[in-house]
Amino acid sequence: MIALEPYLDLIISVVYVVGIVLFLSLFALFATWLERKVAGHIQDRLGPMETGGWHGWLQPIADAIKLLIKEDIIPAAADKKLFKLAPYLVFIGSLAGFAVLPFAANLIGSDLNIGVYYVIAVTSLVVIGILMAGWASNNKWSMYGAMRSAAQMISYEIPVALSLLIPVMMAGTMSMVEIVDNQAGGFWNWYVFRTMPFSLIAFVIYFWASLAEVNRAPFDLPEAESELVAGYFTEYSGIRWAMFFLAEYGDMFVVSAIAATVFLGGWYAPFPFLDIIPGPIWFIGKTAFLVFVQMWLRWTLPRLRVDQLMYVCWKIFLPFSFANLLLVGLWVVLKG
Amino acid sequence: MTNFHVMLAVAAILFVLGLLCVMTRRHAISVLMGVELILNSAALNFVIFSHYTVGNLFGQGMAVFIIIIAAAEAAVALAIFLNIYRTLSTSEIDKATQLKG
Amino acid sequence: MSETKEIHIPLGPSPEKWDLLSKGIDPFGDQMILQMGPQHPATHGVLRLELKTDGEVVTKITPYIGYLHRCFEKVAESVTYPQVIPYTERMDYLAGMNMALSYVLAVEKLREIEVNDRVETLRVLVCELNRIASHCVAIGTFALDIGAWTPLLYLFQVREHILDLLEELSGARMLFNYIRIGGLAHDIPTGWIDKVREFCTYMDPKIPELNGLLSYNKIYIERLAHVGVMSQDVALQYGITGPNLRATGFDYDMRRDAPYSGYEKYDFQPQIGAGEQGTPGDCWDRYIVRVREMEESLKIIRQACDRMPEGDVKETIPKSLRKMPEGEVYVTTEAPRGELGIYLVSDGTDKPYRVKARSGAYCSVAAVPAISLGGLIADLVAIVASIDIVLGEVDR
Amino acid sequence: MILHFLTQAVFWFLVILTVGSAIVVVFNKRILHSAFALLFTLCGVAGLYVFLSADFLAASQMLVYVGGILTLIIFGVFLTARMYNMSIPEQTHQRFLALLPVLGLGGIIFYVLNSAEWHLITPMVAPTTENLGKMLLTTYLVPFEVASMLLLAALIGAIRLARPRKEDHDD
Repeated sequence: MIALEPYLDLIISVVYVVGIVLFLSLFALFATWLERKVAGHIQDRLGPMETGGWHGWLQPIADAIKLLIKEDIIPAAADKKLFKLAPYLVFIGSLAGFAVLPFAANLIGSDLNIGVYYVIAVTSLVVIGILMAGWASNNKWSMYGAMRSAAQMISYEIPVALSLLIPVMMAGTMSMVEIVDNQAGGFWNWYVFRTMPFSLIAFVIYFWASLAEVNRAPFDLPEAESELVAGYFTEYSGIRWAMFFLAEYGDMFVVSAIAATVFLGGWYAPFPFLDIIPGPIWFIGKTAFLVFVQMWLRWTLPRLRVDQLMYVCWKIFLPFSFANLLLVGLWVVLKG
Repeated sequence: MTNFHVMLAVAAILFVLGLLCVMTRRHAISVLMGVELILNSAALNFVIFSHYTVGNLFGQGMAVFIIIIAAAEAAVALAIFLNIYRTLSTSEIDKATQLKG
Repeated sequence: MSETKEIHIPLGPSPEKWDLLSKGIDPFGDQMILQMGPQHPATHGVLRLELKTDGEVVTKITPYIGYLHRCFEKVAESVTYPQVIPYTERMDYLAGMNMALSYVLAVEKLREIEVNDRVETLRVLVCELNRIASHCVAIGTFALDIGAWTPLLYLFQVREHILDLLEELSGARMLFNYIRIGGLAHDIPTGWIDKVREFCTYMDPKIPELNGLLSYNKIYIERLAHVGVMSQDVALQYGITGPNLRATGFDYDMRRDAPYSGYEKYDFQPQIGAGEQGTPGDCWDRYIVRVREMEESLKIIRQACDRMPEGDVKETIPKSLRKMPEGEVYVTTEAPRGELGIYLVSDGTDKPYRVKARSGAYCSVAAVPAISLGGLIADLVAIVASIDIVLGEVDR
Repeated sequence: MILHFLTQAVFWFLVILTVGSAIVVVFNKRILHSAFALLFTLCGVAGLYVFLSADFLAASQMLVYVGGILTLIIFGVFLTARMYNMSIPEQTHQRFLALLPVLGLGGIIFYVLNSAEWHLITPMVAPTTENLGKMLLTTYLVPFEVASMLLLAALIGAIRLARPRKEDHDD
């Protein structure tokens, strides 16, 4: 009998990685269905109803198959190497965020002691991937989309990071698991409700700024259909387009999951007696709710203009974030 | 050969390549990229030595400063290149022979 | 007249640069030629705008039209007078009734036919219904271009009701061929007026709903106020008519000022833009004028339902149109996208010698460069949406 | 054993990635390809930092270099060339002349590297963030503050420099 002991870690990691990729794909599939359903019901219609019987639940599978067998078109004048590479880069940037999401106390890819910082850092890959996609497409609309996207993501990274620093300061650690553990024991211990109103402001700023960072409405300028056709992925089709799509929904999940982790108590139930329900369910439930809010906003609000977008970031979010950070710092110093 | 040697070699190669880039390329931004390579190699060296020979965090602190300086340097350099391009409509450093725009 | 306010153009070049820009001189260098259309989601069909952009700032715009040109005017010369009607409806396919009305009135004026009161009332009724349907599309696609998807679907529900009504009446949903020379194709079905009344009750709460959902949305106002300001001078120079002209604060409506088809019998108020949220004549004004016009149309529809006189709708349809009097006539009506003028020359045969259509949307397209220079691409999208063009009417 | 093997495989992968992409950076004729190759060099160096148990530094490298500097560089390329020009080509010069000192210097470095006697210790692997933070805010507080002032000055200077001149743009 071979001793399994030395390989156990390895096996667990491999299983986890495979699990995460599967989860991401399944979540993206579910999210496309949910998005259509949410859009449909907000717009007083039903959304997909035919494929697969009950409320068209097979529709995402049909879409996935369609995308997989669709012709992969590469424009003749595109920079082929970069054109092919870009979707994977974006996808990796989005997937890497999943490594530190704590689904439960012991269900986490890697409890890095720089967890929050790591997530902010790997998002950078997405920016480069988008710039690459936009430039390699050799399409002016794609280029516009990429430039807008890069400018937007870099700008909004600052308020996002500053708002995330507030729970980090309160917890005194950047490890996701420890941050969540500090919020145990009921919703009044969640960071969003502690140090009112600073952390609530931080949560709101984080949520809005992260909407901009993952290019969701009302900040979806990079892919603004009516202005830039489809932004940086105008020229993509088939499986490569699906990669961008997966990345987008993955990003939606990641930013919502981080909000759930650092502000909304992660895997803990709002009331201690509800802790009999397993942690991952709470975690995914909270995240799914925030994802739903993102969809809700998308189908309700018009889109901002590019200068208004920058105005909101630099003149509203940023000063508030800084003031917020300072006050919470003071609070932490005075209290402990 | 240990990882230590390999990493030192990587740092050295990065430095040499960066130097070559600075010396041979004409486009101002290529030169900047060469400088980034050199800075990276220096930071890597600091971290390697402090990790393997001293065991303290001095090298990492130094690397943090290098990253800060690189950021400042890139911002200013690009602003200058942009200005050069605007006034002289060239981005090749050899052609930017005058200080007055 | 309303007072003028200071116009703020965000990020645009300074006013002195505008002169240079309008002459096509490039004061910055590094400009990019960008083809917006004919296949672009925001050009409402197949309009092509050749843009010169400096970053995101649009510095030069050249509209190219003709991608939907179907030779309406030439075709009209080779078919008989009644056969032209379906072609007119294909101009502005969103408001077929209004298109046909203009042509039919022209022929009637040439032939000196006086239609009876019932025909006139029914024509007003269907035209106003069609106007609401057309404005629904205009506002819906406008919102869509600003990034708000949802209002489009709500407005299409309203439009669906109207199309159902008109389908019951004429058998077709968009290209009706219902208004005929000297009358109508047939009388209304039994109970149709009650259905129209039902529609009015259904429609009443829809406009406040739309205002709550879209009109006074902060982002929407921010996007549209002060954007694409069309001054009255510009509007008059370019021959802008219809809602776009009224949005500048110029109080002019064919239905009131030069009534046709018995519009003088109805009580309604042409809506003008007042710069409520920004400058008079900006995109938001053009939007809100259309919303309020739908309310006014609803008023007219109610009055038409109430006063619906008895009569034979085919009473005055001429037996033969083989011999037309020689001469020329020009008739204009207030179509949803501005004045539709039909200029008709007859040489006495059964076919028109010349038909010329003067459409509102054509003039609106021409004015796009004048009002959007120096704005951003996103503003240009808003402006193109706000002037509400239908390429079928532009190109004919 | 297998874990060690895998770790070494990842290590060598990072080494090859770093060096290989750095070669592309230097020798590729298209400047944007160089810029995108720099991405992999930077990522590779970040990976090597992880092997040196400098996790905070690795994340900083990703954040500042990839998210900040590289994006700036790519924007710089777009802004100093017509951005719709696909192949922003570039001539190199003095290649052989430059090779001489470069190879000489490289030779010296490698000679020293090979011949020197290194007094190595067994490296400790521990989270560094907390200690690094304490270090930066106690021992190196003054340099740290100076660095932040430098950043601020660079920021303002860059904005001042990159702004269109008065005679270009008067609003």
